[in-house]
Amino acid sequence: MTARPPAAGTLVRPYGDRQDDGVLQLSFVLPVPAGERAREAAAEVARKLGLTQVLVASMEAAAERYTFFVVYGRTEVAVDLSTLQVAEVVTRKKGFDELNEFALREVGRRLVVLGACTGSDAHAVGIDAIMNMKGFAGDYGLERYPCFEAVNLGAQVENAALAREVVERGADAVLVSQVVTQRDVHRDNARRLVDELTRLGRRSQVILLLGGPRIDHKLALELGYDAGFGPGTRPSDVANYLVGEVLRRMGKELHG
Amino acid sequence: MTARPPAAGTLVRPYGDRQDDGVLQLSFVLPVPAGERAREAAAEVARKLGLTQVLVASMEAAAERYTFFVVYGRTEVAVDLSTLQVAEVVTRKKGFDELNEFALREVGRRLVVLGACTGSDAHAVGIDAIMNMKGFAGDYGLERYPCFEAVNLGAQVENAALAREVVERGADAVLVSQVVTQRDVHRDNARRLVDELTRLGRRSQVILLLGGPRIDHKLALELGYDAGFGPGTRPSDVANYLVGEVLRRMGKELHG
Amino acid sequence: MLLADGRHVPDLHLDASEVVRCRALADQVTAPVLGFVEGHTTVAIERTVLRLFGLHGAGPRGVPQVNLAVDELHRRGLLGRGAAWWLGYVMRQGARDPVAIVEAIASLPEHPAPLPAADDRALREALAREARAAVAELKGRVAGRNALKAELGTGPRPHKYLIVATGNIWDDVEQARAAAQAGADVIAVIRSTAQSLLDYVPHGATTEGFGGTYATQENFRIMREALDDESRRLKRYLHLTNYSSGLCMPEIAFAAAWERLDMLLNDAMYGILFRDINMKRTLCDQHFSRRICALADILVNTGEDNYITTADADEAAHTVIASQFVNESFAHRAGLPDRLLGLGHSFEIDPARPDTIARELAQALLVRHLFPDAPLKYMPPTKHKQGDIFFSHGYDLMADVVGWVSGQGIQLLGMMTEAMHNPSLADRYQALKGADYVYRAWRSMGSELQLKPGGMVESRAAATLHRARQLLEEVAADGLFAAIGKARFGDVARRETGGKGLDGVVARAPDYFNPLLDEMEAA
Amino acid sequence: MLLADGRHVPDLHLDASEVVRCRALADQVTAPVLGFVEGHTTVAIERTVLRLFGLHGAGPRGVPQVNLAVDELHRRGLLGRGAAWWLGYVMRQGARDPVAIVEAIASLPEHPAPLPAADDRALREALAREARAAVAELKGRVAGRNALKAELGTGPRPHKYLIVATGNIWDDVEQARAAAQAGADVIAVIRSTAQSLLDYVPHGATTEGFGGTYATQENFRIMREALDDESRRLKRYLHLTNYSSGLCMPEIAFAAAWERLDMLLNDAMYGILFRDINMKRTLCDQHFSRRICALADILVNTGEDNYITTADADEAAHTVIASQFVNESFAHRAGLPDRLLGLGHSFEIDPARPDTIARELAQALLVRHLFPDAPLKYMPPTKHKQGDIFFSHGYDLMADVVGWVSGQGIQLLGMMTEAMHNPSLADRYQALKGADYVYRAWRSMGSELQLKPGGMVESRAAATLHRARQLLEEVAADGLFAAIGKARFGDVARRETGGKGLDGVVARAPDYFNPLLDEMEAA
Ligand code: B12
Ligand code: B12
Ligand SMILES: Cc1ncc(COP(=O)(O)O)c(C=O)c1O
Ligand SMILES: Cc1ncc(COP(=O)(O)O)c(C=O)c1O
Repeated sequence: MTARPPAAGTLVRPYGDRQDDGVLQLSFVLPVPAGERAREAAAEVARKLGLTQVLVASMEAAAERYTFFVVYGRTEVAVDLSTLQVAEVVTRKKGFDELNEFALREVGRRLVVLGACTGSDAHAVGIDAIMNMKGFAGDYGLERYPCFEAVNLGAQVENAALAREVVERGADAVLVSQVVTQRDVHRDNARRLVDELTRLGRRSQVILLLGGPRIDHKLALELGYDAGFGPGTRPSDVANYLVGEVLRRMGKELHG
Repeated sequence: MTARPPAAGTLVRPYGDRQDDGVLQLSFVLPVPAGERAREAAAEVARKLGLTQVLVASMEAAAERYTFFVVYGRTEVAVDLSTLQVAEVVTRKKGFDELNEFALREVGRRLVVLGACTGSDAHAVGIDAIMNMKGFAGDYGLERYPCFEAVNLGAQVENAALAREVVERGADAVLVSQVVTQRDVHRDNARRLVDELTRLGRRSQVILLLGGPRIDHKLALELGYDAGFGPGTRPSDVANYLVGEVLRRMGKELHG
Repeated sequence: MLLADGRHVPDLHLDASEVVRCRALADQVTAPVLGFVEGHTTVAIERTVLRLFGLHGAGPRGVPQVNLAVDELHRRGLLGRGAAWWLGYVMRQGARDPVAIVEAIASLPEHPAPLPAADDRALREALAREARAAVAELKGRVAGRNALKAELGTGPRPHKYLIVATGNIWDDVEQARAAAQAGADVIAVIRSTAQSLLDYVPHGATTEGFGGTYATQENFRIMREALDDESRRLKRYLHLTNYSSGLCMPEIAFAAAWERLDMLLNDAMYGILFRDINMKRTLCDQHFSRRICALADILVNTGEDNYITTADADEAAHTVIASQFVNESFAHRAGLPDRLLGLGHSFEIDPARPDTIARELAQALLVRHLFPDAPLKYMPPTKHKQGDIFFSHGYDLMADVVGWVSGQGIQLLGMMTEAMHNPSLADRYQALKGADYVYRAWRSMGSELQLKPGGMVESRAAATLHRARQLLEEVAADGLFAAIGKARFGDVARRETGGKGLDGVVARAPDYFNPLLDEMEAA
Repeated sequence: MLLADGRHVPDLHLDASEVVRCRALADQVTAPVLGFVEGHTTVAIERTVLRLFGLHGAGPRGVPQVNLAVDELHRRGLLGRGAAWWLGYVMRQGARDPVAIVEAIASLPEHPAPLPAADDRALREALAREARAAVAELKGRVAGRNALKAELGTGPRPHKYLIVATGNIWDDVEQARAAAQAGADVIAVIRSTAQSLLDYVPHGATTEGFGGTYATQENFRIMREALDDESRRLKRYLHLTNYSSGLCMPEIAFAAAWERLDMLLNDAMYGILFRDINMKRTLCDQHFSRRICALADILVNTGEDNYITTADADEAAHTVIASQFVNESFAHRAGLPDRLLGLGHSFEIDPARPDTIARELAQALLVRHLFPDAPLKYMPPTKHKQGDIFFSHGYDLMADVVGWVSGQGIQLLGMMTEAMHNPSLADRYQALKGADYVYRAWRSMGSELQLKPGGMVESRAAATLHRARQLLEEVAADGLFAAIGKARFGDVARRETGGKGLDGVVARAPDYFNPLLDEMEAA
């Protein structure tokens, strides 16, 4: 992970086989039958995207009225790394025993953590990977941590019901998983929990985490969560974040 | 092939799974180490190309300082099919026997056709496929046509030498193959033959064909040739074109 | 091993006695369940019966008439006699058209007056006659489909199965035609997210689904019509499939039968495990729905592939096999012949591990050898798919290789964008082109390759079979309900009294009347 | 079949007598050629000898000193005595540094005065001593390389061979490091288009090549230095290879030896067939260059894969085998042991045809069985690659499967953009990731799979071997020169007196002197 922010004015451009050659590969379908006109239309799409040296590498009749293209071209586009807004969840981590000991000592009690995959989303594997004993990729799940009282509510959990559980169990943190994202169903659904908790006057007392394969920290913040976790997250990432954040809110520090 | 030109104002846009959704797939490398900043830079490249709903589907460390990305996004770009300049070589064809008979009768002699892969280009397979007896994909090569006196000069033929052969043999047509295109070596090389023939005062008496996997009709015209042939060309395409063009120049027609 | 379609696959040497034992155990597992099923009905079954009698419409706010009627009966505790009986009852009272019938049922008193025995007999006879006529019509439609299939012929095995899932039936049609033009043999229209949890079947043509398109009778009709047309144009019969699992399993099966679908996702346990539907409910519904499939010559696809999207494919390989024996037994009990048994399995072992081809091949060949006359539905990798579409595409092609060499009957083609979004047109095109290349390139390898006797593949297959038998012993001893309670399948535990839809299960009264069931049981 | 590196590959049952006969025939083919070779030298060989004595620089307009010197000798008809002799001659006249030597040679009269016998003997002894010292230094450098290799170890077999071809040595270095970081074992720097037709080796670091980077000694040095560094960082020895075929075969081999390259593209017939270099010229040059490779422990890669980019891979399969026997025989005659014989072959059968895997496997296993101790260089598909990179990637992976299962030693990884441009960084990354997946997934399949006795694979292999023998019979009868004249290899016909470079072939005079050759022949 990029530790230090890059120097101002550090421009990067796509790299094909030379610095700054700007090479990009595209593929797409056009709803036209294959032929010379279709090929030219594909090249024109690429040119309209600002590409030069456009090569229509492949034109294939994907169906009678649809044509699949592979196109290469070069772009002038450059990105100044120093100007990018990168919200990154800190990843310096303590080991399992160390973290548990430290948390129990500094917090003085077990943290109550609820997990659920909410709304109509039935994809439990991701939240299970984070919560369940077994964990993920050889990394124990939160249930195994002595410093957490972790409860996995499973999938298809209604937001209202989840908000009630938060109150009843006095949860310190809630882990929400969202996997189905078609037509942005995850956005609406994720916001709904924030609304419910706000309505119950609980939002500020609880750490809200959002996770899933198409979630990132930035999106989570945008939807009113405290942090977001994407594909390949390990339970220990989450455990470290949680303990750190609780301590932070107590005015303490995880890495002293 | 698109027979009729499309109606004016026929806009097409990339099709993912709905008409006009504008879905595009991109892949490229950025010369930065993988990490959240790199991911954001990739998304920014896509946004700068005008894409919306940008999804960085994959970020992979291709090397310590290079990261490979797969990105999906949507473009607003649309192409008006009716405005495209499509130069297409006519493809209505006669059968082998019919063409030979017709050509011999109407022209009254065998046409002299030279073929070569020119300059430093050593890729003979393409020109062989068009010229040699055996042909390509079950389609006989020009050597087999009674109406042609076809001579394949092979690969790495110097342009000056080729121009001399044209004069000596009184060629009706020259078939030039160009396969290596790195740094546009094919363009310079293809133009050189035109210059040589012009210098010898022969350009207008001979039909010049350019072919190769990255050649199209448009490019051939641009480089001063009479027609261009791309990947998958069959000898019979070329044979029909040649006879048709000779007749045209004689004021006759292939398809009466 | 020589398959019925003429292909050869490498021989696996299995312990035949273990196979026999597995089948016996599976029958032991399903017998008590069948006992339960035969004593009960469900709101979904009863709705299906009413549909047979023409209650197709929807009332105000789109609620189907069959739901209005069955809910009224259920509220009054009348369902145990069978909705058909009450249909006859209100019809005798003069209700004729669907609207009037629903109204009449809604106006029934808590304790309707009983019918004299002769009237009861006449009622039953009249409805039985009508049911027979409706079933005959249904069979006529199915015969029409089969005639078209015979006329045009189908693509070679494995049939390439492609998914459309735009949410909009008209877009689905467009994509299905495109897929067919590119070589698809089977079009599967995926349902909208969580439709399986709806206790009714939506009505009419729909254009707004999430992650799929609602399964409605009208959508079925529209798609089948388009595919009939496309089949004729392409001179190759195109199969259509959809999903029946869920709270409306029998109703969807009936709609599918009527609209001449060719296959259905129809698993005895999927709803329980993956949709948290009550087990009693699902087990009753699956039986009835499968009888419909048997009647309408619909090939059922089971969902064992799902187990290994939740559980680890390596460790849970034997649960797939055990479940297939159970599904087979249930299917036989519902009258389905082997040729309609598209048992599901898949290529899902984590590609980060070594020797995955040996293990996938062991599993695929094991299933092939255990169920020699079943067409088998083979699924591509999904769980370990990556956003890196190039890797993902190559990974799919390896599944195509294993599927081909092991002689699968129906092969779902993997989508390189599986980890991102519902398939797009480009994804399907690439999948078809890739699979065609693989089948062509590996054409004779099924007969050419042999496995080292006692080698990795054979021993893995033997071990998996052995563990499947052990699991079946346990399930047979504990009973299926208890076994599911212990998360024996797909790593998911469900309680007998938990899940959705238990309140829709009703004990059949001694005078229970279901003329559709009678017809099907007589067949 | 158990390979030396511990891998197993499926057994092929071949007719052993046919194999023995092929080897005997190949020796019959090469014997007369060796006769010719031993009676001749070439300008390139003589330039190489001068390089051994330190003539490394370039004169005005970049012409290498060795070219200036040898051309002068050749013009005067003096080359038959060997350039080394004339070097000694002008040095005895006082020329010391390279510039002076070249000038002195250029100033030689048409008929230089002969030397007294004692002086002649002294001259030869002095130069032999110097040659021995230079060869010792060379061997020291090679030993250093081998020590590093032993210290760090190499990646497992097959070694993944990746190409860089930017045209600019500094970009090549960047890409080579990136490829190594992604898992490459061998970096091949491709030469600029048509360098093989240059009758001199360009000088210094270069940044302007077409479709590749000029092969120069300085470029070799730069790249090997970078790879040494990267090897240490990655704790895995990275191999470097380049191309020696062409008009400067021995010179490039010498530069490569000096700069510690690990492999070289070095084929006995490639230049003749694919670059239209005169056959006498190439056959002399290849022998001398291979002696250098033997001296410097350089693995040679032959170019039979090229045959089936021109001829049809299906029909010409036997020409590959026949040529390999010829290449093997030539290599043995030049002192190369089997472990340095990277015979080339490839996966090139048109993927539009059926059963390509059976035939590719037959070919790959045949080569594996015929040359059990040779590392073998297996090439991916190139000719039938498509602009459709998704298809192209999957097609490459099938080559990876066949390469793996058939136990190849060095595997070139296919590039999905093969039909378009020189490989980019992304292409190499995907190729490596895909190959790693294939090797992992198919790990034990080489030992697990067996071929049906007398099945498609075995019969195809037997038929190919048989046709190779028939071809060798014909070539042995006609002689190699005549056989090439009849387009027996790669569908290309060349005349004995045609092609480039024939005027650089010179009969050795009776007093021919070549201390480098003496050293190598003594080894
Ligand atoms: C397994 C699976 C299923 C299983 C689910 C079983 C189960 N019990 O979970 C079954 C077969 C039931 C299923 C059904 C459906 N699925 Co599904 N499914 C998948 C699949 C193959 C794998 C998902 C998975 O388990 N990944 C493995 C886990 C470990 O990864 P993960 O979820 O990313 O979790 C990691 C991180 O994201 C993170 N994380 C996740 N959540 C959280 C939460 C917190 C707080 C934190 C900190 C971290 C975190 O940590 C985890 C470990 O690193 C994906 C395709 C794919 N390969 O991604 C499709 C996929 C997700 N499914 C999809 C769809 C559409 C469906 C259906 C709607 C299809 C249908 N119409 O029938 C149904 C209905 C599901 C529903 N109602 O939600 C689509 C979603 C498309 C989209 N973008 O909206 C996908 C992408 C497939 C596709 N290409 O179409 N599915
Ligand atoms: C075979 C091959 C070779 C063989 C050539 C053997 C021979 N005798 O021809 C060998 C191994 C010798 C070779 C060498 C090199 N090659 Co090469 N080679 C290829 C390869 C694999 C196939 C080309 C081929 O034969 N295609 C089959 C024929 C039938 O197709 P075609 O040429 O497109 O021809 C058809 C049409 O285009 C058309 N056509 C072609 N010409 C003409 C002419 C006319 C008048 C008409 C009407 C039609 C027509 O009709 C044909 C039939 O349909 C391609 C990669 C690929 N898959 O495309 C690389 C490729 C062309 N080679 C390449 C390179 C760089 C080289 C080298 C320079 C590498 C090096 N540095 O050593 C060398 C040097 C060659 C040189 N000096 O020119 C690059 C070119 C990159 C670029 N865009 O510039 C490619 C694309 C590979 C790559 N990705 O790097 N190569
Ligand atoms: C047997 C079976 N039924 C149903 C489904 C999908 O049903 P739902 O609509 O509940 O997502 C699947 C999913 O793959 C399945 O395998
Ligand atoms: C044996 C051999 N030598 C040389 C080359 C390339 O040489 P050139 O520089 O002539 O293109 C090849 C090409 O693949 C080859 O196989």
